[in-house]
Amino acid sequence: MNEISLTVDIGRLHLKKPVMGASGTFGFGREYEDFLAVHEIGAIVTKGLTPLPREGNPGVRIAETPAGMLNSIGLENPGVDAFIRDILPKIKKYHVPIIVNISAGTVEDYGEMAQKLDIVGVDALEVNISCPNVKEGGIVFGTDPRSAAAVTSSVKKHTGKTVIVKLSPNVTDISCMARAVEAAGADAVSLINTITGMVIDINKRKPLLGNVTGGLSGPAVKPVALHLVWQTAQSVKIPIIGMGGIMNGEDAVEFLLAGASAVAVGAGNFANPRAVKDVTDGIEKYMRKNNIHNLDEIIGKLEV
Amino acid sequence: MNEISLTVDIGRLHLKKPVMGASGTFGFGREYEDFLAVHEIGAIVTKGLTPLPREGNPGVRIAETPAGMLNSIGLENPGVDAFIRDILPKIKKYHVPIIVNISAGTVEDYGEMAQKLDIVGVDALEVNISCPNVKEGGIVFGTDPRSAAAVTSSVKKHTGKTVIVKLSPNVTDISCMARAVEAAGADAVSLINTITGMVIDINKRKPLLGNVTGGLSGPAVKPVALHLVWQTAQSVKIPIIGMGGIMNGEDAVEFLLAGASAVAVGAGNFANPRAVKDVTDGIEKYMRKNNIHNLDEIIGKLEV
Amino acid sequence: MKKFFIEGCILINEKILDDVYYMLLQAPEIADHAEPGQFVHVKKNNSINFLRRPLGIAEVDKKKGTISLIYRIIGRGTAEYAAMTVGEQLSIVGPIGNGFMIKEGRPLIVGGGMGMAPLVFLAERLQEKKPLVLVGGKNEQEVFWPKYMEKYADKIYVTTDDGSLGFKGFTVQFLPKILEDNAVDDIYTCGPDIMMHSVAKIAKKYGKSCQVSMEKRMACGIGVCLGCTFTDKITGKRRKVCVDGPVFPAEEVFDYE
Amino acid sequence: MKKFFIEGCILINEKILDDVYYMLLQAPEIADHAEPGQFVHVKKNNSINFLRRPLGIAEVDKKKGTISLIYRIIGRGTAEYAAMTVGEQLSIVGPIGNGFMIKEGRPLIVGGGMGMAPLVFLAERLQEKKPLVLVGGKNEQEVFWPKYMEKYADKIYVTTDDGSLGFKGFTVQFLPKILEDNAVDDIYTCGPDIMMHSVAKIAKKYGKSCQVSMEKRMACGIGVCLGCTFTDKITGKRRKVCVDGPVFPAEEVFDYE
Ligand SMILES: Cc1cc2nc3c(=O)[nH]c(=O)nc-3n(C[C@H](O)[C@H](O)[C@H](O)COP(=O)(O)OP(=O)(O)OC[C@H]3O[C@@H](n4cnc5c(N)ncnc54)[C@H](O)[C@@H]3O)c2cc1C
Ligand SMILES: Cc1cc2nc3c(=O)[nH]c(=O)nc-3n(C[C@H](O)[C@H](O)[C@H](O)COP(=O)(O)OP(=O)(O)OC[C@H]3O[C@@H](n4cnc5c(N)ncnc54)[C@H](O)[C@@H]3O)c2cc1C
Ligand SMILES: Cc1cc2nc3c(=O)[nH]c(=O)nc-3n(C[C@H](O)[C@H](O)[C@H](O)COP(=O)(O)O)c2cc1C
Ligand SMILES: Cc1cc2nc3c(=O)[nH]c(=O)nc-3n(C[C@H](O)[C@H](O)[C@H](O)COP(=O)(O)O)c2cc1C
Ligand code: FES
Ligand code: FES
Repeated sequence: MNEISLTVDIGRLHLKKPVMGASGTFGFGREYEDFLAVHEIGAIVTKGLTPLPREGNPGVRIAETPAGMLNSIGLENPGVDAFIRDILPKIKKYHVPIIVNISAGTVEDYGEMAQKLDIVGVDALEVNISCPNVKEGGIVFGTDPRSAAAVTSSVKKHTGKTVIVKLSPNVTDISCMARAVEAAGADAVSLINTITGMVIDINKRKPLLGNVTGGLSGPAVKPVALHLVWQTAQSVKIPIIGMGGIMNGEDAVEFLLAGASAVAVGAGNFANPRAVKDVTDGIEKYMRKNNIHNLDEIIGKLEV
Repeated sequence: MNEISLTVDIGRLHLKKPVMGASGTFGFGREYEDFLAVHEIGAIVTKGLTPLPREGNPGVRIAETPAGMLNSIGLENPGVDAFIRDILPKIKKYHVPIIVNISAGTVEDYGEMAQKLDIVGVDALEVNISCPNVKEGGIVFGTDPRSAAAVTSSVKKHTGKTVIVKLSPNVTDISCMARAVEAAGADAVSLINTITGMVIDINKRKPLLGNVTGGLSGPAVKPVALHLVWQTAQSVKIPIIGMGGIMNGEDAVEFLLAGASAVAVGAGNFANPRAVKDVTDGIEKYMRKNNIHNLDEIIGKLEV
Repeated sequence: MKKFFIEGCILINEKILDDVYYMLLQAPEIADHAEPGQFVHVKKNNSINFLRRPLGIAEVDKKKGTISLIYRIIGRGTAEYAAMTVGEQLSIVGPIGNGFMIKEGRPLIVGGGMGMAPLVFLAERLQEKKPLVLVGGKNEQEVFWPKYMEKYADKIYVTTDDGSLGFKGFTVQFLPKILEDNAVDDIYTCGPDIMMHSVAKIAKKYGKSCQVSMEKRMACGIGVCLGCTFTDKITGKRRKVCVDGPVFPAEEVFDYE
Repeated sequence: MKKFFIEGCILINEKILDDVYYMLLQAPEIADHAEPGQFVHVKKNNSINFLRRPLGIAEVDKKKGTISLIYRIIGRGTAEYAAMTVGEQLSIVGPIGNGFMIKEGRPLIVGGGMGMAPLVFLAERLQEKKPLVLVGGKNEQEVFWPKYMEKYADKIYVTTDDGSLGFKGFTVQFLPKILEDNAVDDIYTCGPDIMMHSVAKIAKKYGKSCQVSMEKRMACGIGVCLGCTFTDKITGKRRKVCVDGPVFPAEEVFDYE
């Protein structure tokens, strides 16, 4: 009986497991120490960092929705400098790839952040051009192929790390966005970020969220995410990190079959803080059951 | 104590109640006779008709998803002529507005259908430019403002009925679509149609649906639909018929507050065949509780 | 046919085999109107599952106002029903569809797997006609159906894949022998598609009428969603499994090469 | 502080007032480690609700390995817990957060509404210090808390909005009198924001220390989502209610004009 291998490469990034904690839902990894062996997971994707510290959005930031949730955190974060100074040294110890998620308001700022993060301990950058919860930057880059390409080029120019561009689902044609960032040099794409949504408090006659709208994630969006991953896989050759509503191994296998080389768990961590491990174990169980030894035998192997 | 009025006007269409059965989920109305008083509902929106009869898509057409479902019916319908000949005479008797949902492959065909349906018994047309389940026509018109405007003009030219254009959520900027059809003469818009999605059978390694992708609807999409209705309400002056995941009166009130003048219940009818009535009663209950006598006091009254 | 939308109180919900359950429900409106071959479309209230599930009506007691369902745990819907307890309410839409047309002649009932469930009710309805029953399954255990049928059937033939009970092999292998040994006029069948197709071909060969009960994924169960349609082989018209069926004359459903 | 992720078996789940429930859970890991003011983040398995709900730990019995929760039905989460039956498992993450810091001086516990729940556990911990308790509610019925607290408190003052029990008025109207009549050093409070804010102001005026327990909507409950943060009035730093709190010195939370 051969061993089962769960390793996969995303650009120059080597993952021992194909499952990571998604940006904004996994803190800086440490917070999950009580629930799983952080050093055994695929990768830690940090909370989105910005050039300067941000307090995020005012008012209520979380709303539960059917089979999902809205968040309008608004990229609260300590800023890239504090991350490098205070946080990075503490999380290096896991010997797990650290993927740093970055957002900025201008093409230049993206480049500058990339340069600052071109240091030991950072393994890859996830370039967030798709946050629906901030006005400046974020999603404006994520809905226009030319801006997305400009951000990608700027980041690539300033880093030797693997560059993953995180795409927004809030577009008419994701293939076009994916091709634009591929052409601009992205090593991989990740998707989906959250879908813009809204909940209203009918008694107060006001939006429930302080920021009016928020980003939808969780199982509710899974069919949408899966479709976008599949569509992207038909359009580009670079690897895809798939996410959106993944709760268990079966969900993850769907994404792998659709063409994702690895997956991330977001809101699922909140319902089940052991989700990253459970998803990984679930993939392995599926492989064992189906006598599959290597992820290559699954990735993109959907028969259409 | 004043009476509560639930009436509302959509173009020249006068609705006694603001709740209708959504296209493709309400048959031709008759099918709900065992569950509710069909003559008391807001309106019947017919299954989508096409110039010629269609058998729809092959294979599995229905998949359950978290808090929702995918369908890939593919506009199975008897064709517009059979509708006029065999079905319309039978459903006139409810004395409830009949809104005929139409789809076609060319701008001219839309116009021709509109002309055929410019007859007694038909009260309004809902122009479907957003079906994600058919290749020809449908969504290609719904993602390009110029095509959408062309379809709208063509329909308007051929009918004296109220023309409602049904918008797709699968776009980067719905305001732009809504403004285009408003400028082209639409009397109202309805939204959302389903969001493209996918489910994979990991054992067969195949898409679960025969047509690979399907349209997502049900409570899962409600936050997305509500946001798009709100965004559309900021962009156009014509009335909006809101839908997407409505299951009860509270859901409906959210849509009204966001700017919808009326709402439709789609997949909710499958879980609860009395949903249209329950939603209507729920709105009335909310009005009673809050001492509201008229829908104008709710519609678009979200405080942001 | 009028459909009801009611809450049915669970009176019994017990495991009768590994993953097969028997549920008795208080549902007088359904019991009063149900015909063999019809089904109910059910849902647990506050369920994590959005859609209803179709289950055949297995038994009806008009006097007590009860119906029973016999179901196998397949996925998250049926698993949820299995976990429900006596006294809980199940939301029911039904009875739905066109059941079996009761023919004049000597009946033979052929069932496979959970397809047997609605055939129990059919056997009761046909009892005066002394129906023959042919039931197949993987092994002795799986063929628990005779205990529900024996009071109505003239004779029950059993086949098992492993030969642990009755004839070793598939029902369709044994079917010709029954048709040769007995005077049978009308075949009523429900089970896997592939089985029903073979039964239909054999019926045709022997000149017997044959009705089949179809399974399709359903969203609405009331004829509006068009999730369950197929093209009638005779008329070329589109038919809905939920309301035009689930029972159809075999010729409308199957090709005969 | 280590958090556990366990299934807790429900031992008691009973209504103690219209919409208020008492739930006793077998949860030895939580019982062993819990401190007063901490909370658990709970979820029913196979729930229609996606997120966990935060509930304060109201009682702890380390020997028996149990904890209790006292909760009011507010919406679909708490309604679901109220419908759960003895023997069912509740998924629990906890104990979470920084509880009350136990100070040296004479304690006064001030609670309003369901904010009393974690204060029961606090009263137990403080019992040697002969705590005073001030509890307010709408009417006599709503003030059922003394029965959980009386064994630990030196004296319990009650206020009701309608005067049906104790002082007629709000807790904060009565608070100055307690502070004038008694030697109190440290105030511990949990309840509606507006009440805690007033308590904090009065505490400051009388020169007493004051700790408040905050409520915010939470997604993760473990410090990763940043759904529950606010700016510390003292340091200007961002704090997380879930893991940095829910208990904070009042000065870090409130403005004092
Ligand atoms: C008319 C009719 C009568 C039936 N009678 C019985 C019966 O008496 N006893 C019994 O055990 N089973 C019966 N079935 C099959 C039963 O409906 C399915 O086993 C059940 O829907 C599976 O649901 P699930 O949630 O457990 O499985 P899942 O696979 O989790 O279901 C996912 C979705 O697929 C649908 N689905 C899955 N399998 C089937 C299937 N075989 N047929 C139709 N839809 C399916 C479900 O309804 C649901 O919408 C009948 C089916 C039909 C169409
Ligand atoms: C640290 C902490 C301890 C608490 N301890 C108790 C307790 O011991 N007893 C008790 O009765 N209540 C307590 N609460 C409040 C309790 O969490 C809410 O009443 C509960 O979450 C409401 O959930 P629901 O599904 O019933 O209401 P819904 O309104 O349906 O909930 C919708 C969403 O809003 C959130 N939400 C609604 N109200 C609140 C609230 N007041 N605080 C935080 N989130 C809210 C829910 O968690 C959920 O995510 C505590 C809250 C916090 C933050
Ligand atoms: C509370 C929260 C915060 C998030 N913050 C970020 C972020 O800072 N940067 C980012 O790129 N994505 C962020 N996301 C998006 C997730 O990384 C992920 O793309 C999305 O939630 C879809 O996955 P899911 O359905 O598994 O949650 C956030 C999501 C949530 C729920
Ligand atoms: C089974 C099914 C069939 C549908 N068919 C049509 C159609 O023919 N024409 C159309 O415009 N919309 C069609 N729709 C979309 C609905 O009318 C509605 O826009 C959508 O389902 C969102 O509402 P809901 O979430 O309440 O279902 C269909 C939806 C479903 C579920
Ligand atoms: S299940 Fe909807 S038409 Fe048959
Ligand atoms: S609830 Fe997520 S950080 Fe506090």
